Amino acid sequence: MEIRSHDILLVGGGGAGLRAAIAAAEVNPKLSIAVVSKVYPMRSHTVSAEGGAAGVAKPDDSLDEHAYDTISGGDWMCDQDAVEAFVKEAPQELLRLERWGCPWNREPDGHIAVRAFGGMKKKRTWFAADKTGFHMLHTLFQTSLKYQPITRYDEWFVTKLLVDDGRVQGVVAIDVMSGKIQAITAKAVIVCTGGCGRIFPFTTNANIKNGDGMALVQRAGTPLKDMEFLQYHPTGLPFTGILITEAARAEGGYMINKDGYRYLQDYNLGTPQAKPVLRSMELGPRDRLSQAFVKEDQKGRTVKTEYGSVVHLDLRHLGEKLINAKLPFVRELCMKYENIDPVNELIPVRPVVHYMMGGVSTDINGATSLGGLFAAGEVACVSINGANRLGSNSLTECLVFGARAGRAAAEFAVGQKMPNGRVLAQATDEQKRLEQQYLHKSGGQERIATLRDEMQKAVESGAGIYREQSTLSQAGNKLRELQERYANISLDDHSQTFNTELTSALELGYMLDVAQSIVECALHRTESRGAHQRTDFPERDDQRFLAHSLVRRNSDGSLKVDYLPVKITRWPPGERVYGQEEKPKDGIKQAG
Amino acid sequence: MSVQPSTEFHPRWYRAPVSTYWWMGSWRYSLFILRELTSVAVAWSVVVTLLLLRSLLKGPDAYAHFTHRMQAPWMLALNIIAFCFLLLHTITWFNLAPRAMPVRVGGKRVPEFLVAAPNYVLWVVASAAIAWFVLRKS
Amino acid sequence: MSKPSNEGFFWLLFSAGGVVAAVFIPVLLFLFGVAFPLGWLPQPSYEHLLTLARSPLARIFLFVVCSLPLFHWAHRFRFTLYDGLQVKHLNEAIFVLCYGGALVGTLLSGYLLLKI
Amino acid sequence: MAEKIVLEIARYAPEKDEKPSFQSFEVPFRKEWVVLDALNHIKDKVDGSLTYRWSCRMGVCGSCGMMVNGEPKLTCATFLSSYGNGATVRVEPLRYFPVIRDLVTALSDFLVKLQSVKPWLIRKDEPPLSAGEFLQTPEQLDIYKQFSMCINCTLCYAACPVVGLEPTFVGPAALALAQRYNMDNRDQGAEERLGLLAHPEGIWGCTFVGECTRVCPKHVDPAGAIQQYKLKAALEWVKGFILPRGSEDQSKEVRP
Ligand SMILES: Cc1cc2nc3c(=O)[nH]c(=O)nc-3n(C[C@H](O)[C@H](O)[C@H](O)COP(=O)(O)OP(=O)(O)OC[C@H]3O[C@@H](n4cnc5c(N)ncnc54)[C@H](O)[C@@H]3O)c2cc1C
Ligand code: SF4
Ligand code: F3S
Ligand code: FES
Repeated sequence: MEIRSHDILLVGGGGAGLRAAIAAAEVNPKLSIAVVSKVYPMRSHTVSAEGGAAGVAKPDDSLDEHAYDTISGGDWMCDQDAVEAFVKEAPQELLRLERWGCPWNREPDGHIAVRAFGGMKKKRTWFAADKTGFHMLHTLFQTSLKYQPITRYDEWFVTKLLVDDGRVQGVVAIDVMSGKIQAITAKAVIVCTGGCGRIFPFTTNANIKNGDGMALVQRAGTPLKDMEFLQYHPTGLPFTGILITEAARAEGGYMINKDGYRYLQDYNLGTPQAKPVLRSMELGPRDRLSQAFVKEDQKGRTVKTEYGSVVHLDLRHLGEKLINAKLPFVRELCMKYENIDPVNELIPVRPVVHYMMGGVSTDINGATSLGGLFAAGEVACVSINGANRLGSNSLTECLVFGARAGRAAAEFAVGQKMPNGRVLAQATDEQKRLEQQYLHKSGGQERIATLRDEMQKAVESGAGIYREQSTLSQAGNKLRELQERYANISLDDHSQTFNTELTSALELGYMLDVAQSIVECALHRTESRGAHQRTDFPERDDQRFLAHSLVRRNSDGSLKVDYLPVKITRWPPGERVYGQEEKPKDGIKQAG
Repeated sequence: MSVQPSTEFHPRWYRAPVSTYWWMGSWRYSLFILRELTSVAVAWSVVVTLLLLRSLLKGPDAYAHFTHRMQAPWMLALNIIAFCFLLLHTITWFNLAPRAMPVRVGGKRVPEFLVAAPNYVLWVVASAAIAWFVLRKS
Repeated sequence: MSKPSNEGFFWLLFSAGGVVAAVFIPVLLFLFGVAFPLGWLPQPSYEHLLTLARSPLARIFLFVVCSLPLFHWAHRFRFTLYDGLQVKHLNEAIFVLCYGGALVGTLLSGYLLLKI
Repeated sequence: MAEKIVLEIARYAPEKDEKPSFQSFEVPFRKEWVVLDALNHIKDKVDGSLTYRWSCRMGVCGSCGMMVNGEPKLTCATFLSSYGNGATVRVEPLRYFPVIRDLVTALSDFLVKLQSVKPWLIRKDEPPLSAGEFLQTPEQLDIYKQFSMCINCTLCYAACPVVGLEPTFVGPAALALAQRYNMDNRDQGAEERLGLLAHPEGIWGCTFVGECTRVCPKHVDPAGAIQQYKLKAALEWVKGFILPRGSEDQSKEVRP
């Protein structure tokens, strides 16, 4: 087997991966850095982020306020040391992106413009129209092109982390175009593979978001954290699941039920005003808004359609001019995919699976418990998102913790020995496994698509917006059954060249693993917090559960859940209050 | 610049050949070739002008010969076709020019048809002026 | 791929020629090639045209109208031959033919306009 | 009456096929389906070996470009209903690119071209981050914004005959991207890029066919970008001709 070696290896070329690669290259230009990505980096899902990226920018705002919004938004599940580092470095990172050419929207005087976002008390979301992720990713990608030490492995699919001697020493990957299976060794590996929304049937996530990195890391013996916290975004277009960005509400859009009533006022989110009020009504946090939808549906006040119940997002009063200036992509998507024009029609929306708060458990530098293994971006859980991520924090998270992980990995790599021969034996085994289980296998009966559909149905009914013991257990049983049937899958495609059926099969394997972790963690957490709502345990229980869940996979495939206390520095757990009646909190100055 | 690695694993890429008659493949391509061929009509018009000048230089007989030659049916047909091509040139030129030279007023880009419009006005005025000089009785 | 080539020069000539050809040439061909031969308009007399052509402004005008459009033609025709016929190996010959032609035409028009 | 549509899909398996051939699949005709949904239906239910790229299904990742009835299209943004119930629709890989398999084209060459235009912000000075952002008014942003919208879907390459005739032509998207940086008031690399691109395989290769702009799903207008670039390059040439090299004035540099 041919071997390629680098000092640092990135799995993933999205926002987090590219930022980490550049950071490592800047720390130490002598390092050789590899970016391995299953799609060309600019196809990564960061490209579809719309609304913006949060970072304190204006004099009326403060780091503490950003921290407080984040922590209360996360229902006090955030590690506060991580949040403090995050809010402090956020503005610098966004500024650095500006220096690299990102076309941020501007004030008339040429300074950066910011907009409001859900759950944020101040305007602090930097944006590039409503294509922020697109512009960020392309800026990062184009900037990365100027760094000589960065080698790209475009369309290489990682199937295994090579671990020996208590540290990670590289990966095995398939060069999708040629079908060649190869080891790429490295002194440090940073996993930046993004989220796992595709486990669910109705999601904003792209086809490539299958939780690959989470499964790879867990299989390598490292735990995942807080997997029960999964975000539903309140405004997805029915059928396609295409996201209508929160910016639509930040600019003043209303959520109305079938009677044209702004129903959020019934759910403790404040009283309706004509103009948007920060941290209130439509600008409440996503978990609350999605939960309100379910309640509204139960009351029979939603609109029934072919693709399930919907409510309406009303932008008509904003006028064509504002919509074109601030929300052009929203209009484009509505016209293209729903054949409606938001300038004079209501947009049908429903909650849609959007973001994974949990992920690979890392410290504040992206390091995992395994030597040399780092993670950043949506795949990781540094715990700044807690039980519910605030919109526009995650793009910034990719930058801040991508950069941190890149620097930490660069430091780690110096002085490490080159990988040893044992990992090469592992790589050969992996190659044999792939050939026997997939490529050269005959006699299987299960179709990938069938298993995938059944998995998606099981997870949605068991671990949706509201959960309970019985449905979760059912989902768990179903997933175990699916794992067994997975061993019996069959491929139509035995070609080496660009075999996307092979990669789909591997992705299904990853998704099943991650789905099991989600269900297991959700079963164990017998309280309701943020995005995790148990109908059988409706209250938050700080006594027992002010703690992160850590889920490991035993060698027999069973899962084990432990807890790790949440790090509290300055903000003791309080009640989450949205709407105007909020009282000032200790230690926080509430301006305006 | 083209990248064509060849390892044992590298699959054979299929490259479809481009036909010599590619420009007949779609009407848009054909229109493009027609647009490019307007340059022949332009060159021909210059030749006609040069012939006219030569006849003026040589004297009244040569001029009479020139006018006579212009009346030959094949010559007329040729000139009518060339004239059509010239119109195509003018229209495509005026319509495409604003793309190459965007005009901004107050920070906003002026719509292309507004930039093209003055060109048409100029064209009409210039043509009328030339016709007037040529036709006027001195 | 490093030093800027002289294509810019030829492209400027092409563009200038394109403008001149678009604005001035249609009316000329229409009058002398179509309207007069068909008798739609009265053919101007030899003397009238001669005096007209001898005025200094007309000489400059006619020189511009003959020379620049020829370079316009040379540029476009060259690329049409490259693309339409895919005759890459003849690039240099085509180049000489096109610009040579335009140059000869330009010199000829200069000569005629000086002598007239 | 059954609602059906027939897809004639180009298949090419390099291990066994000399060249591509067509295979027909009947799929349900559903008004909310795009061409990509039909392909996914085939892959999931009928033939798992059908090979194509896709990811976002919302017209922004740029992976799913194919020729649909001879036109370069994003298949996730092209509805079956625009061809009508019962129609036959041809789906082929993007034209002028080498085909790896079925509907998948080779992009490595495109990436090399993209990198060759130096598509990053070039600065002569690099003030510290503490100096704050480079200023840029909304009007200055507007000048290049359109050219920054490219999703690298390569539809424009499949539309441009010059790409087919001259495989070394840098091509519309890469040239538009160069112009995107040239026109950004924060950038100081225009001169450097000019040397790279005022070249027969760069801007001078383009004959303004204009098809690139017509097919671009993101309204980038590469044709316009290239012509503007040509004008600039030509004027620079004149300037270089009149002013001896080295004496060019430095005053045009932009300040943050
Ligand atoms: C529609 C939408 C809108 C959003 N809007 C916002 C917003 O406005 N603000 C905000 O802050 N956040 C937003 N988010 C969230 C945010 O975009 C993501 O969390 C973030 O972009 C994730 O970036 P990433 O770098 O972690 O992963 P990605 O960008 O998903 O990149 C993952 C990378 O990993 C690679 N990869 C994965 N598996 C493998 C494998 N097995 N082998 C090799 N490579 C692999 C992929 O090729 C890819 O390059 C939005 C998300 C969605 C879905
Ligand atoms: S310019 Fe347009 S068509 Fe070309 S790659 Fe970019 S987005 Fe696609
Ligand atoms: S189609 Fe091609 S020739 Fe130029 S204008 Fe566009 S690049
Ligand atoms: S799938 Fe992303 S552009 Fe079509």
